[in-house]
Amino acid sequence: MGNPIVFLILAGVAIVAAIMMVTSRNAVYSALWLVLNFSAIAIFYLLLNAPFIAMVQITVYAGAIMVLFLFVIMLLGAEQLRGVTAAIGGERWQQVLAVFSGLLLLGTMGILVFQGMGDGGDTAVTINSSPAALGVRLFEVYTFPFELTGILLLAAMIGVAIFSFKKKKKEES
Amino acid sequence: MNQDQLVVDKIKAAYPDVIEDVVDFRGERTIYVHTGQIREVCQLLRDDADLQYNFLSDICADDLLPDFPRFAVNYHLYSIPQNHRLRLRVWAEDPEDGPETVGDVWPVATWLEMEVWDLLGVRFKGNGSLRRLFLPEDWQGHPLRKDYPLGYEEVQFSFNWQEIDAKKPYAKE
Amino acid sequence: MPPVTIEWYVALSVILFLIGSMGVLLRRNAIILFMSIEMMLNSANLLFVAFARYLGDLDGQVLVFFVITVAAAEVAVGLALIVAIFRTKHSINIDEINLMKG
Amino acid sequence: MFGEILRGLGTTFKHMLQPPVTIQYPEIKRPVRPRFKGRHVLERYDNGLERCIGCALCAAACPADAIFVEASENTDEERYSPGERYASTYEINMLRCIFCGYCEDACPTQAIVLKHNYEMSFYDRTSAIYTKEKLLVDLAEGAEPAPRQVEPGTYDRAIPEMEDPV
Amino acid sequence: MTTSQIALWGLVVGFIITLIMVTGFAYTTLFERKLLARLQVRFGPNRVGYIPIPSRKGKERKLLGGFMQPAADAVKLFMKEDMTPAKVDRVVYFIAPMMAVFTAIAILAVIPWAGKLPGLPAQYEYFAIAPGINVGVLYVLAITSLGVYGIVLAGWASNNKYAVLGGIRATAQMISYELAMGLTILVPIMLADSMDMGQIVAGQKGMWYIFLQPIAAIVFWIVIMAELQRAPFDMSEAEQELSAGFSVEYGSMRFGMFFMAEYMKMIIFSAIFAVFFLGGYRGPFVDQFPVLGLVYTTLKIIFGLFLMIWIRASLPRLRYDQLMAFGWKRLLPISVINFIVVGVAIVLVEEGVFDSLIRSIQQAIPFLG
Amino acid sequence: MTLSTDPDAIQELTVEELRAKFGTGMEIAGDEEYMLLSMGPQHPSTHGVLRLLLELDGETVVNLAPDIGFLHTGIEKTMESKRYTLGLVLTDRMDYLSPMSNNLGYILAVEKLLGVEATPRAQVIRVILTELARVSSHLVWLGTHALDLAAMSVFLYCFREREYILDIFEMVAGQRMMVSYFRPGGLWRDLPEEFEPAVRKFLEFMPSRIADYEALTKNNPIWLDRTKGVGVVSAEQAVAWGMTGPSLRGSGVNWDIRKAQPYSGYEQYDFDVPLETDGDVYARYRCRMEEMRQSLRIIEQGLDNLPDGPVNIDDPKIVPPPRSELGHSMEAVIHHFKLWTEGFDAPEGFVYQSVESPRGEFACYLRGDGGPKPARVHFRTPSYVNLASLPIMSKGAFVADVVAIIGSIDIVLGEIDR
Repeated sequence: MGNPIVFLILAGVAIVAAIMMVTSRNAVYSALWLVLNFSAIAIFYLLLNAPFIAMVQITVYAGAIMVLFLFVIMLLGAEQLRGVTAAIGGERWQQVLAVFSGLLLLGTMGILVFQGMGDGGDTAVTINSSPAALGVRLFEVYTFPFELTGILLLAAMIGVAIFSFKKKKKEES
Repeated sequence: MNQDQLVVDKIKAAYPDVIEDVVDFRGERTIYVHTGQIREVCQLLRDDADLQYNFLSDICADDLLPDFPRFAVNYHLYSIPQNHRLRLRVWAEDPEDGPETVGDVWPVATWLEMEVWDLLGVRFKGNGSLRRLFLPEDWQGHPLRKDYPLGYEEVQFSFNWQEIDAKKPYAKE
Repeated sequence: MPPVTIEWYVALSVILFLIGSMGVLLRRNAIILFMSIEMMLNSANLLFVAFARYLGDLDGQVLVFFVITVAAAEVAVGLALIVAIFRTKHSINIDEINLMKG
Repeated sequence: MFGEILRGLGTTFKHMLQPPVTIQYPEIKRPVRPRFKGRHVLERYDNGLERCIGCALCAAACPADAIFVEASENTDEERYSPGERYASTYEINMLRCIFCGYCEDACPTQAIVLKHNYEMSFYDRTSAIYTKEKLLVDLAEGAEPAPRQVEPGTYDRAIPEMEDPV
Repeated sequence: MTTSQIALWGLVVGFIITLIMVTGFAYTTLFERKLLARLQVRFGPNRVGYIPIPSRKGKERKLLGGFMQPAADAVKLFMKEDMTPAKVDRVVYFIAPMMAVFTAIAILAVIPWAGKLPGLPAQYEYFAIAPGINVGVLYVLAITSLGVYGIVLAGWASNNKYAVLGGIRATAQMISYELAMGLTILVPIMLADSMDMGQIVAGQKGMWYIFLQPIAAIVFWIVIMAELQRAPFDMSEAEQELSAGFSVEYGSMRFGMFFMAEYMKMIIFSAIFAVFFLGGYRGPFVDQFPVLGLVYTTLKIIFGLFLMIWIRASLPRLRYDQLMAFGWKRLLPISVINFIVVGVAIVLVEEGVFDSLIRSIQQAIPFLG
Repeated sequence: MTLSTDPDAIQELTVEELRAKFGTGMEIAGDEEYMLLSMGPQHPSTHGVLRLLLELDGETVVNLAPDIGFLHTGIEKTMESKRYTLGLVLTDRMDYLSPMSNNLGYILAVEKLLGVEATPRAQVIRVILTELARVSSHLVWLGTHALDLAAMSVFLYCFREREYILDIFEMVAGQRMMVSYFRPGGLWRDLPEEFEPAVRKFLEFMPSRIADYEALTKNNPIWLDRTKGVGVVSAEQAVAWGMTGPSLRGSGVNWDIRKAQPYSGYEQYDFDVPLETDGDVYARYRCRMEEMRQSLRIIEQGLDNLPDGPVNIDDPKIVPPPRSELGHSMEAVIHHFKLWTEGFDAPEGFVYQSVESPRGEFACYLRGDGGPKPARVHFRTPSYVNLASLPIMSKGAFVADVVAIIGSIDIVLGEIDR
């Protein structure tokens, strides 16, 4: 499932980018770090023999969603929160809860990983993950969920449209 | 009846004492109007069905320095339906206490009065937007007045080159 | 160097999820908060793809495809909400926009 | 809709086939019209005498005050121009000149004339002062230079017979 | 071939093609300036580097006038002071031009330049940096969608209102036109039944897709112009409105990099258009002499560039909202309908409905190779 | 208002201060949501040194305030210290795109003040040249307007034809732009021989060139999108805000001074005044394009009916004597010297003379005090007044539209600032 050195480098990039994303004061920087994180994950997908998903990841996440984020940040001029509370912090109990649940998750993971470490080896099976195969699977097995996603997208689109229409009406009146 | 006479008659009918003088020169009629009532007269000239001076061509002021009253403001009116030009002239004894603005008769007057104030310093009563238009906002005085000190750029020739060059405010290297 | 096994991916995925959840809990900027959620979704995606490879089954990739679609819809609506809220409240601090009045 | 866009494209394409209209300036110069008002010169008579009589009408007519004339008396021993006086100093400040041609109109002897040279750039401001030496045209072939000694009474008339300019 | 050999091949070929591309970019600027000048009855740059030819009129700078102009431009850009305005966001300000150039170069990987050239490794079907990628088209889409970052970040980092406006415009524009782009790209994909760029070219043997699908070709061309931010869609830099838009605070070679990205993308997208609709490297006798493929690709790229410049010289710019309306209300429906029609038509063809028609067309234009 | 002290000052002003500064009629509403954008004075499409302060909601203009004065040269004041003839050269420099119209307005005012009228030949020549200047000015307008909308080829094609007109001006007056050709009482000199063939040739090729421009603009869908319904100003608004020229006629008010109050014998010419009713950018565009054709008609009629005779009136007190008389007539010499040193005295009184410049009503208010220099000169320049209605036209438009609107009212900053 990939070369360990490549894995470690990419994992390092992904983790550092993730941490920087969460801790950056400037929202634009956050977005950029997240783009880096997504790109690293896209390369993981390539390593995992999922080129189609990798390309979709870059196109949709890096190319559309993050650009949308940047767009909104610039539109609102909301790079940084003004006044009131600090960028990082929140209330005391939130911090405690966050750290506690983080440790819990980390512990679980540690147990899992150390238990399983070494028995599997590279057991991965080579699969035909060409876009065609994926498409066949998508449309033959998952036709109904696919349609459902379509409806979800439609609903989202209508919702967004209503938001923007409301604003216009308010301006007119 | 000719238009020139009609105007005078109409004004006289509405405001008997407002006309101070009527002068014809080179085929142009000038009606000297009492300073305090210029706005009413303008309103009448614009609204009267037989006159319809709907177009304010220009406002300009004269500085007749040795004479008194020192300032005169000309309103060049034009009636598009009647195809007739007319000049109203009012005296302004004190430039700070000038005629009333005609900005609500012809909106463009606000803009034209701004120029008059900027260059000649005749303040129009009720015009709230009198500001420095052509000149820097910290400019002192009103340059089109006759008592405004004139400068003169001494022309350089070979005999006085050195002398003038020494006085020039060249940028320091 | 031991070969890369599925556990490595599980570990990476958990760490990313963790960082994302930290971001959600700790940050006050609605947009960054939102981005953290996206990252949590992504860590799940990574796991899906890894297991798809591990099990030799395409279903994992199909699911990722769905997740990405849903995420796109979610982002569109969410950002529209943020913009709408910003226009009335002039803030994207979640502590300041928690009131139910407009 | 597409038809109109294609028409526009066709128009530009048509122009691509036409020869360029720009002039490759330093190599090829556009000929100026006869009335062109370019750099001034101070003319001479055919016999080499200066036309300028130092009347300073040009300086009076100049809207930009760019001309400075200082007149001195001619003598028959040292004659520069016909008539009583000549310009001992004649300077034009080219930084101020607007090339309106009023000086040429005002000159009663057609001494100052705006000729066709328009390449007058200079590097420093002092070169913009055109002195009489710079302005005065070169002597014609075989003409005597001024000043010169002449018989008294030969050149009394300051203003010559002239033709109307075209 | 092992993985490392593939990587080495990619590196070497990629390096060479990138070098060619950088030179090509420089000469594209010259081509644009010259052609624009000729369309506007001017000469264009003809001072730097010319061969004086004596003619009847005297010295005329006729031959190769200005062929060293790109070098002069480059020298000028490099010699200029590399300044950073005071209140910019320095990191992002530095990254933005790099992002722009990176995305421009990255697309090069999957473009097929020629057929099976002599000396090509045995398993490569065509000449490209990374041939045989089964998601080649998706790769193009993915990298294209990253292209907007250069502009957006430049706009934001410059701390200039014009730049921000340019950046915001670019974002909205790119996102909107990517939809239509994706939908139109599906047409050649469906026709060729593959996402591999080489397969798409191979599928056009005997029939370029532009003749099968002129609507898709036109829509795709318009979308390309929008993606490239070329006139009449150059919203983000809109000289007359935003002075220079996103690049207003950039100077020297940093500006040059944006310039480079734009012109390289022009070349690349011309190539992509050729691949999708003009038969890529295909042309007469290309099967016998694969080297001809390079020539055909070049010719088709030049044709694309010519079209872009010609359009730029002729059309006014759209307004921002009209551009968005055009993308969403015209191009998107057209491409959706077209895409559905093509889908239905392909099924019908597979059923054998149009066989005779296609054969007669193929006979009518055999020269397309 | 020009900010002389600190270039950053405008950024630091509070909204209240801005409102105070930009006053009524063009006030900045001042909401924190809006973005203040300073456009110009160095901006590619503000046609010189106009500065606009825009208040934007996204890209929509909420408010707009023009800021002028960057090119103020004090021409009105300078002219008070110049003799009537010498002041003429300053009028060239106001509307530098059609100096002939400015010259004509000023010269007609001087002649009116003096109570003289030019000879028939001079009048016809004046009309021909003024109309040529109108065409050349409209060519610059079309070129820059098209360039504002990024149709860049039109710009260069227009300038090619303008070059031809400027060449005619050089042929006539010796200068391409600052012509100063009209003089009190007539003209500088009579027309040269090659004038008529050159103009005839121009009349011949110009219609096809106008067709070329229209091929690139008139029905182009993008052009229509950009111009139709943009910057609409109704007839009432246009009159109330003092708009003149093609900008006024685009709103459907039929007022052309050449028709309404003819000067220089315009009543003898047969031409139409193009009229559009939409009042948008496109209507103004149509008006000007048609005006070019009408100008060509006027020029042709002028050439056909060019009377013979002197170009200057026979009054040695106003017009310098011909050069050929100087050599033998002492009287001529005296007049010549007197005119060029002292000028002529104009009577006491004031006149107001309007002419139809390419941009609208150009008028000159001239007050003489009996001496050789005017006591007061005032120019009513069309660009200055037309600019006043820019805020009402631009409200609700996009930034890109503002550029189109500025182009459509065809302002010349030299004329606005004077």
